Amino acid sequence: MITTQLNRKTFLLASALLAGGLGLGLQAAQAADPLYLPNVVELSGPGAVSGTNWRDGIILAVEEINAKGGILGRKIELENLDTQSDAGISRAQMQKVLDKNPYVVLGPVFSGSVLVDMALTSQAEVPEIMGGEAAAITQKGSKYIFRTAFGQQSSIPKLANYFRDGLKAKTVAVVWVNNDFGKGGRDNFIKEMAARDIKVVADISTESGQADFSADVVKVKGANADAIFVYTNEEESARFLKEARKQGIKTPLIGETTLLGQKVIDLAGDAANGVKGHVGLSADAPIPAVQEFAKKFKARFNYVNDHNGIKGYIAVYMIKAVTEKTGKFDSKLFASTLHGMTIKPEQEPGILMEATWDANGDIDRASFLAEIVDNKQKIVEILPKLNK
Amino acid sequence: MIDFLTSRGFKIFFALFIAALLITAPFYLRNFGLYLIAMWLVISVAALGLNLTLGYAGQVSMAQGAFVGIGAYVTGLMTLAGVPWPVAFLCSGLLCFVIGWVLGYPALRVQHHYLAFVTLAFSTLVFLLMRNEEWLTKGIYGLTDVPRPILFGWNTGKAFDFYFFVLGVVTLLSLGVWWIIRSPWGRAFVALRENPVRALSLGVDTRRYTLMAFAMGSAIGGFAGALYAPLVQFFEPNSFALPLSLNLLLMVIVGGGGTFFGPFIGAATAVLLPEWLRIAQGYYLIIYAIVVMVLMLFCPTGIMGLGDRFISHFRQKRISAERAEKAKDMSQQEGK
Amino acid sequence: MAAFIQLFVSGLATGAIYALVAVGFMLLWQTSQTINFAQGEFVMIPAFFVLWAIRFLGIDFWPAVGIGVIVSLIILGFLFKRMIVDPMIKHGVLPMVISTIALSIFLKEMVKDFYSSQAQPFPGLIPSSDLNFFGAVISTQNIFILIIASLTVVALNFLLNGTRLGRAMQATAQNPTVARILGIPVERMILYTFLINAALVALASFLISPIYLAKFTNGDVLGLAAFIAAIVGGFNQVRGAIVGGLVLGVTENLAAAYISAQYRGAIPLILLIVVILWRPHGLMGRAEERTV
Amino acid sequence: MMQPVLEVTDVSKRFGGVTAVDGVSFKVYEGEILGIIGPNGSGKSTLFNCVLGQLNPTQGSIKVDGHDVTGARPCDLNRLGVSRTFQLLQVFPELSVRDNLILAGQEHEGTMLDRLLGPRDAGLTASANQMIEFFRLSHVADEKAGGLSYGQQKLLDAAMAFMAGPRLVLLDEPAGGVNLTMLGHLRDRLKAINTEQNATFVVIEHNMEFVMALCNRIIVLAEGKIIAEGTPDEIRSNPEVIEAYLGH
Repeated sequence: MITTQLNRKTFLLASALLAGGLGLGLQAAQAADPLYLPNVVELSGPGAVSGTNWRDGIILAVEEINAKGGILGRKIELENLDTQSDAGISRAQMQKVLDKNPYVVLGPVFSGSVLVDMALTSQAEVPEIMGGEAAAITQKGSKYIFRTAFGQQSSIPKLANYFRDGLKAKTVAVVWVNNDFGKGGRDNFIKEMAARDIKVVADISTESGQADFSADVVKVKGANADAIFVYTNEEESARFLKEARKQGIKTPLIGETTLLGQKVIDLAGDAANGVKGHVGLSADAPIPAVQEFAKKFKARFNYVNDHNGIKGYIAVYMIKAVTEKTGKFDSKLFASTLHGMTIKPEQEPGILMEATWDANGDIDRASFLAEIVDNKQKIVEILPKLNK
Repeated sequence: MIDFLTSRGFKIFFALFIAALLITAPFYLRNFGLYLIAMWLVISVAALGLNLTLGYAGQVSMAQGAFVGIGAYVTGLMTLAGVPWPVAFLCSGLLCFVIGWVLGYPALRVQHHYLAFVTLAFSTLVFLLMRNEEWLTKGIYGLTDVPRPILFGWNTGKAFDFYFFVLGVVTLLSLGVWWIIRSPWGRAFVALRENPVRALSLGVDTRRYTLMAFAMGSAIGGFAGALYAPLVQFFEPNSFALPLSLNLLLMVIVGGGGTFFGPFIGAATAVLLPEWLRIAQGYYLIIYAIVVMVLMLFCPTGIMGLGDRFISHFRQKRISAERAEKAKDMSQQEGK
Repeated sequence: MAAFIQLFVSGLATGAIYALVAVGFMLLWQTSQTINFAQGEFVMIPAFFVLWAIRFLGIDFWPAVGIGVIVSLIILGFLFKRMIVDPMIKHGVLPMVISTIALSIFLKEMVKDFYSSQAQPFPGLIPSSDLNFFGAVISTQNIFILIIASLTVVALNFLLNGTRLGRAMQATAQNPTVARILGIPVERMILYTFLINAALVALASFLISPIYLAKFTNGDVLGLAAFIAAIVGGFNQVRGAIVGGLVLGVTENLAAAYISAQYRGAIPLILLIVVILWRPHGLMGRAEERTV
Repeated sequence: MMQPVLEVTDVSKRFGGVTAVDGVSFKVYEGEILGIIGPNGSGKSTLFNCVLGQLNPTQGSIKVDGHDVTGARPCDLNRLGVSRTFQLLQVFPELSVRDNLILAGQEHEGTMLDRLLGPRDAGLTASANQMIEFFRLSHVADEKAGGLSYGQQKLLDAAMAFMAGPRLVLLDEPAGGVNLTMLGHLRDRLKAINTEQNATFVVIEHNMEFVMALCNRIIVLAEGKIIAEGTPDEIRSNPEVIEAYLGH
C-alpha cells in the first residue's frame, strides 16, 4: 500500500519534471507584458568570441531601451541560448524558442547554423535577425531572414573591384580559413577574380585555431602574387600577419573586417601596419555614433567590441524601429515592413548608420576602405550604398 | 522497499512507465520537446553501439562519432538522390560495419591508450575527408534539406510523425542490441574484456570477436547516423568531429559501461540534462565536468553502477539488521 | 632552399614545445599509468595564471611568472595527483581517461567563463627580433625556444640518469614493487614526476604563448600533438619524446607546404597510425617482451 | 604402438640470448597423468606456453593426436580438445559461475552465426549444471565468479577446463595457494575425471606431495632440459633430481 502511494507520487513528480523540463510552454501564452526576445547564439565552442560580442551588443541595446521604457511601453525580456557552435544544437534551441511564439528571434552568427535554423523560422513565420554573412542565406527565398551585415556576395565584389582598380593586380594569392565563413568568402572571391581576369596563383587553406603559419607564408611568398587576400578569423589573421612580417612579405595584404579589426591590431601589434581592406562596419568607422557605441560597450563589458558587437546592437534597434513604425507586435507585419525599409539614424540613433533592407533581407549601407596606420584603423575611402 | 525496487515486477512496471511516457510524449510536448527526445533516442543508439565495443568487449574506441557521421552522410546523400530511406539506412549500417571491421585490426596489435589514439586519429581523418572531399560531401557547407522518409505512404515530415518513426526504429535497434548482448556473443565479448588470454584458451576466437565488436558497434553507430540525418535535416562535418566521439565515450562510461541501460542514461545526461539545467547557463559544462570527475572518483562503473551499489548497500544493511535481530532473539532465548 | 630551411627551423621550434609537453606526458604514464587527456590544457593554463596575477594582483610580469610557476606546481602537479590521480589509480586506465577528459573541459570552461573567451597577447620572455639565416628568417624567440627546450631536456636526462634521485625515479617507473622493497619512497618519487610535469608544461606555456597568443582552446592542438610526439618517439624514453616532438613539428610544416594544406592535419595522424602499427614501441623506444 | 595424445619433439625456445627451453621431447598417452616438475626458472612455464600456442617455439614440433599444431592459436588448439588451467586465477569475475562454464563450452560447436541467432545458453545449461554439481559449486552457481573464495575460483577454473570434454588438459600449478581441505578435494576431482572419462592430464606443480599423489609419470626439467623421467617413486630416489633442487 505504501509502495503504491509512493509510486504514484514518483510518477507525478517524474512527469512534472519531464514536462517542466522540456518547456511545456504554458507560461509563454500568458506573457502579456514584457516582450520576450530570444537570442540563439554561439556562446561556447569555436564561435564563442563572435557570439559573445553579438550577445553583449544585444544586452547593451536592451538595457538602453528598457531604461527608456521599452518598445511601445513593453520592456524587453531577453533570453540567451547557447548553440555551443553546433548547428544541430542551434536548431534545437531555435525550435525551443519558436514553441513559445516569439515576436522576433535573434541570432545565430555562424552561417552554418543560420542555414539550419532559417527553415524553422520561415515555417513559423517569425522574423530572424542574424549575424551570418554567407551568400547562400538570402538566396533561399525565406521571407523572414534579415542580415545585420553585408553578405559575402555584396562585400567581396567591393573588394574585388579594389583589387582590379586600386591595386591593379594581375595575380593574387588567397589565404583562407577552412570553415564555412572562410570557404564561403574564398569561393565568392575566386568567382569574382575570374570575372575580372585576375589569376589566382595560390589558394591556401588554413585551419581554424591554427597557430603556426610559417608553412603558409612560405607558400604565399613562393607564389609571387601582386596582392594577397587574407580571409581568416581575427586571431588567425593576427598570427598570419606576424609570420608574414617576420618572413619579410612586402606584397599588399588585403582583407575584410576580420583582417582590419581592432582585435587583430591588438594581437598582431606592428605587424598589422600597412594592411588594407574593406570594412562593412567597424568600431573605428569615422562616424561619431559608432565610436560612441564602442565607448559605451567598453565601459559596460570591459573589452573592445568587434563588428559582431555592432551587429547585435543594431539587431535590437531594428526591432524597435520597425515596431514603432507598425505600431503593433505582429511578426508577419514586421517582416513585410522591414523589406524595402530604410532606417536613418535621425529617426533611430541606435541604428548607428543609415541602412536599407531589400526584399531578400540583405542589408545595404555605406562601407569603407581602410588601412592600418600606426596601429590604428584609418578610413581611406567611404564606399556609398550600392543603390543610392 | 529495496526488494520491491529490484523485483522483476518493478522492472517491468518501470519499463512500461517509461514506454508510456515515450508513447504519450507527443500529446503533452511541443515540437522542441519531441525533437529533444528524438535526439536523445538517436544519440542513445550511437552510445549503445559504442557500449558494445567498449563496455562489453572492452575495446577503447574514440571514433564512434565518425561512424555516426559516415552513417548520416550515406543516408543524407542517398535520400537526397531519391533512394528510399530503408535502403539508405541499411547501406549506412553496412558501410560502417565494413569500415569498423577494418578499424578493428589495429586492436589486434595494440590495446588501451594506443588503440585509443589510433581510433582518435581515424576519427579526425574521417572529419578531414568529409570536409575536404567537396565533390562527394559538399564540404564544409554540409548537406541541407535532407528529406524525412515516406514509408508505405506514411509521410514522417511533421515532428509528430517523425517522432514515432524514430521511436519505432530505435526500439527495434535496441531490441537487436539486447539480443546480441544476451546471445553467446555477449558472453564472449565480456570474456574478451575481462580476460582475453583465458578466453582464447577456452576456444574463444578473440581475433574474430574483437573485429566483430568493432564492426557491430560501428554499424550501430551508422544506424544512429541514418536516423540523425533526417532528424536534423542539416549537418556539416563539424557535427561529427572529435568532440562527438569524446562525448559518446563520456556518455557510455558515465551511464555505466557494460550495462544495457547505461547508454540511455549517459545520453540523457548529455542531451536532456543540459536542457533541464539551462538555469546554469554557461556554467553547465563546468558542472558537468565536475560531476563526471566526482562520479569517476567514487563510482567508476557509472550511474548504473551507482544504482547497483545503492541497492546492495541497503540490502546489506537489512541483512545485517536481520542478523542482529536474530542474534538478539537467540541471546534472549538463551537468557531464558 | 631558403624556404625549406625556413620550414625546417620553425618546425623544430614548434617541435621543441611538443617535446617538452610530450616528456611530461610520458613521465606521468611511466610512473603512474596516467594518460593525461588534459595535458594540452595544462599547457594552456599557466599563461592564464600569469595574466591573472598581472590583472588582479597588479604585479609586474616577472613576479607574475614566478607566481604562475608556483600555482602550476601546486594545481597541475600536487593537486592533480592528490585529487584526481591518487584516488583513481586503482580503477584502471579508462576511468582515468574519462576523468582527465572531464578535467580538460573543466579547465577550458573555467578560463573561458572567468577570464576571457578571447585570445590574449602574452609578453615574450625575451625581446623579439629576427635573424637572417641562409635566406630564411628566424626569430630570436624561436631560437630561444630551441635552446631552452634543449637545455631542459639535457638537464632532465641528467637528473634521470646521472643522479641517485633520478635512478630512484626510474626504478619506480619500471617496477614500483621492487622499488618499494629497495627502500625507495615510491610515493614521493611519483609526486616528483608530477611536479616535473607541471614545471615542463608551465615552461612550454610561457615559451609558446607569446607566439601563439594565450587562448582557452590552445590545448586542443597541443595535447594531441604531445600524444603523437610521445607515441611516435617511444613511450618509454625521454629522448624518444624529444625525437617524436621534433619529427612531428617538422613533418607538420613540410606536409602543409609540400603535400596538402587541406590535409595538413592528416599527415601527423597517418604518421601516428603507421608508427603504432609498425613499431608500437616508437621510433626510439625499446620493445617490451610480454609474456602470459 | 598406440598413438600418443601429445607428442612434443625437440622443442626449444630462446628469448634473445637466453635459452629457456632446450630440445625437450616427450609423449603423453591416453589416460595418463604426467607431471612436469623442476626448480624455478627451469623452463616449465615456457614449455607449457609453447605447447599451448601462447608462445611460438623457436624450433621443434608439437602434435596432438597426430596433428601438427606447432604455432596454432590457443583457441584452435582448444577446439581440438586441448584445454588448460592457469597458475594465477583466471576466471571471468563479472560473469556468473554458470556463465563462466557456458562460455567454456559455447565455442566448440556451431558457427559464429549459430551463436548469434541460436539460444542464449547455446544449449549448454544442462552440462554446465552437471559440471557445477560435480565440482560442488551448486550453492554459488548464480553468483558472480569474482565474489567467490579463492578455492572456489580455483575449482571453477578447473571446471572450465573440463567443460568441453577435452582430450588433454594441461594444469598449471593447480595446487598453488589452495588450502589443505580444498587441495584434497581438488585431487579427488581430478582423479575421478581421469578414471571416469579416461581424460589425459599434464600437470606442472611445485607441491611435490600433490604431484606424487596424482601423477603416474613425472618429467623433471632443469635449465631447460629434461634431466629425469619416471614413476613418482623413481623420481623421489633419483640423485640428479635431488641435486637439481638442492643446487638452487
